[in-house]
Amino acid sequence: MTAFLLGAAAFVLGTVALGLVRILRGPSNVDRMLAAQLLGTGGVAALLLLGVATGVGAVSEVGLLLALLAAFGSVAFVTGAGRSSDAAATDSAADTQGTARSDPE
Amino acid sequence: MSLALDLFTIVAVTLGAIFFLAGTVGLLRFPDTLTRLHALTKADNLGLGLVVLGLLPQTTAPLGWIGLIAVWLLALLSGATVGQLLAEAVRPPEWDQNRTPDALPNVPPNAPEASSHD
Amino acid sequence: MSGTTLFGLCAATLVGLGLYGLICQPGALRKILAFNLIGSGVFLLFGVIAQRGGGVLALAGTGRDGDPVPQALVITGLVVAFAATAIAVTLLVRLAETSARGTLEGDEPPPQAPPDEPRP
Amino acid sequence: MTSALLVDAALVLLVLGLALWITAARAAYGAAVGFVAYGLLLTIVWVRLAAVDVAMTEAALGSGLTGLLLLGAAARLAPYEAAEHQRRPGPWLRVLVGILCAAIAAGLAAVVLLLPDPAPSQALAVAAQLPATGLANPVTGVLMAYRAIDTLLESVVLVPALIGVWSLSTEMAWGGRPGFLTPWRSGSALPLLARVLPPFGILVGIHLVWAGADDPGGKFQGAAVLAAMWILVMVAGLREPPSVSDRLMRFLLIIGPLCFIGIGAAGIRLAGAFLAYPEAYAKPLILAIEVGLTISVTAVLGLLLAGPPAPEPQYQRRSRRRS
Repeated sequence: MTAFLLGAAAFVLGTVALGLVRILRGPSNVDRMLAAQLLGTGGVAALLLLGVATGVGAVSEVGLLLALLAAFGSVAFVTGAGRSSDAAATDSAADTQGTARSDPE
Repeated sequence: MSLALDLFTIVAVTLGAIFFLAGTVGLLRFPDTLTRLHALTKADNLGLGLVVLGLLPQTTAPLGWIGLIAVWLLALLSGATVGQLLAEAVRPPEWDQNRTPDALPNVPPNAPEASSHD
Repeated sequence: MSGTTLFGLCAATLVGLGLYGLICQPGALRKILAFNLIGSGVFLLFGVIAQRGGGVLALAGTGRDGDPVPQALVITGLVVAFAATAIAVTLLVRLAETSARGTLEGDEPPPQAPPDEPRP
Repeated sequence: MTSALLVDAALVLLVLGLALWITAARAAYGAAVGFVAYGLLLTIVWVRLAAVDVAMTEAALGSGLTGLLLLGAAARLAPYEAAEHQRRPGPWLRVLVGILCAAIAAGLAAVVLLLPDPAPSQALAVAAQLPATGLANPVTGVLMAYRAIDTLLESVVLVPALIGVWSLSTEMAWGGRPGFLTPWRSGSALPLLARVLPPFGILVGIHLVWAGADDPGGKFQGAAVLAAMWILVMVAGLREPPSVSDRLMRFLLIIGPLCFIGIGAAGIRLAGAFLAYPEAYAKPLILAIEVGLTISVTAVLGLLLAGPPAPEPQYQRRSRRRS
């Protein structure tokens, strides 16, 4: 059972890691935030799996903290976006890959 | 009995992992930001939910159960809110054109209004 | 190779990466980010040492492992690092507001001297 | 244990990849988003290193609050960013710096690989002394007894840090309310979250402080969660940040260090040394300090994020016009 749970944790981590390609590609910062959010949920799942697999108590409390503050990144994101609208909508022209494709929005 | 519970764990955790995979594929393959947001919520709600469900038989104390379920409920709450917030952030500006700050209470039907602002 | 050693090597790489960013990135906010990378690398080194030091506890048969002294130091360090980051960020935002610059390099005068603060 | 090693390797690759992104990304905003994810991964790393107390601190401070701080700053600084790219050092200089940094990393890696094998440890000494404090969580024991002077200095240094942030206001704005946390839009889901989440968050925060005596947790973790909830309420516009000249708030800022110093000084008479606890009362005294510190650290963390006092916060003007 332990091996299965550890394997599942590695699988979930690897999967959401693939999602981090979105952080690289963008094109908009909202997409990057989405990838970070997915990593957040996947990280909580991997953490719970790891905690049960290795028998470390109190891991569910760490997961609880992460879930409690999971929305904070996005809250900061949208409040920051409201402050300077150009930062949130699209990247500055400096972004290499963002300029190549046109923005979907 | 223990075998059945283990089997239940394996099935539920595997299903949850598949939902994480689906969410990632959607995040990578869907064409625009709003559809990607939709993919994300599947991983948030079902992926984590199934993993939590699968882990329940492996934790003994009722306190552990409460903790695990609380994690999932909190993730549901923040996932739903984050979906709304990010969707508002990508809303095209032309949707907002006929809205002045003074007319803010008249929001489109897809945005729940928290008008009781004290 | 054990997982602990792997994390130790990761910490060493983080310090190197952060140092590179601190020197080569021109933007001051990027320097703050890079400095936080260095900090997390150093904290991880402490964590690796704490994990190794917990070996004696496993021999003695107590439940928790990990040397609590480095762990307590890291907790103190994290809080102080957060406070330092907050000061640095506030200083930087203030600098940008008054001089319209996001860097610390002050060779030429700012393009124009904006008013000190918008009047209410 | 190979599957455990697999998890560790995946974690390390992820952490390094994100660190690379934070260093190399073109726009600071993208780098700050990466930093939020990075803090979350470090939390898992700390759990793998059997440091659950640190993992909790990292989850609350490193990922939650630092992310808020950096994303806010990146948004404020974005207009000034375009000019910075011309200031990058030339390619040769970058290669040189890269080689030197790689050398430093390699040196540290060598140190890690050559660590002495029966690792030096104070864990047994702590375990032997821990019963005298009446606590069961060794990390809390170290923070409150073994290295109490460290913790005292840390809690004291947070107050000058806040004064430093406040002193960056303009003369006209002094005495006003902090101005960093301007709410975004009123018609969003944010006020709902700020009404539903804080009751749970406050429960979890107080639980962490209370349970920190015996289980993982403690005042810093609890205070970070409480501060996060306070900030959420302020960002959503449900409550204004307190004015910096508010007497009650200033008192709350220093009550923790005052409590700590007072009990520490009493230790000179009662137990023979500064910060020594008389053994019979060790646990209640430590608990009193923890409660005081929780209040002060919560206030300091929240106000550090709220920033220096501003002349008149934008949202005040906005909400006044609306009402």
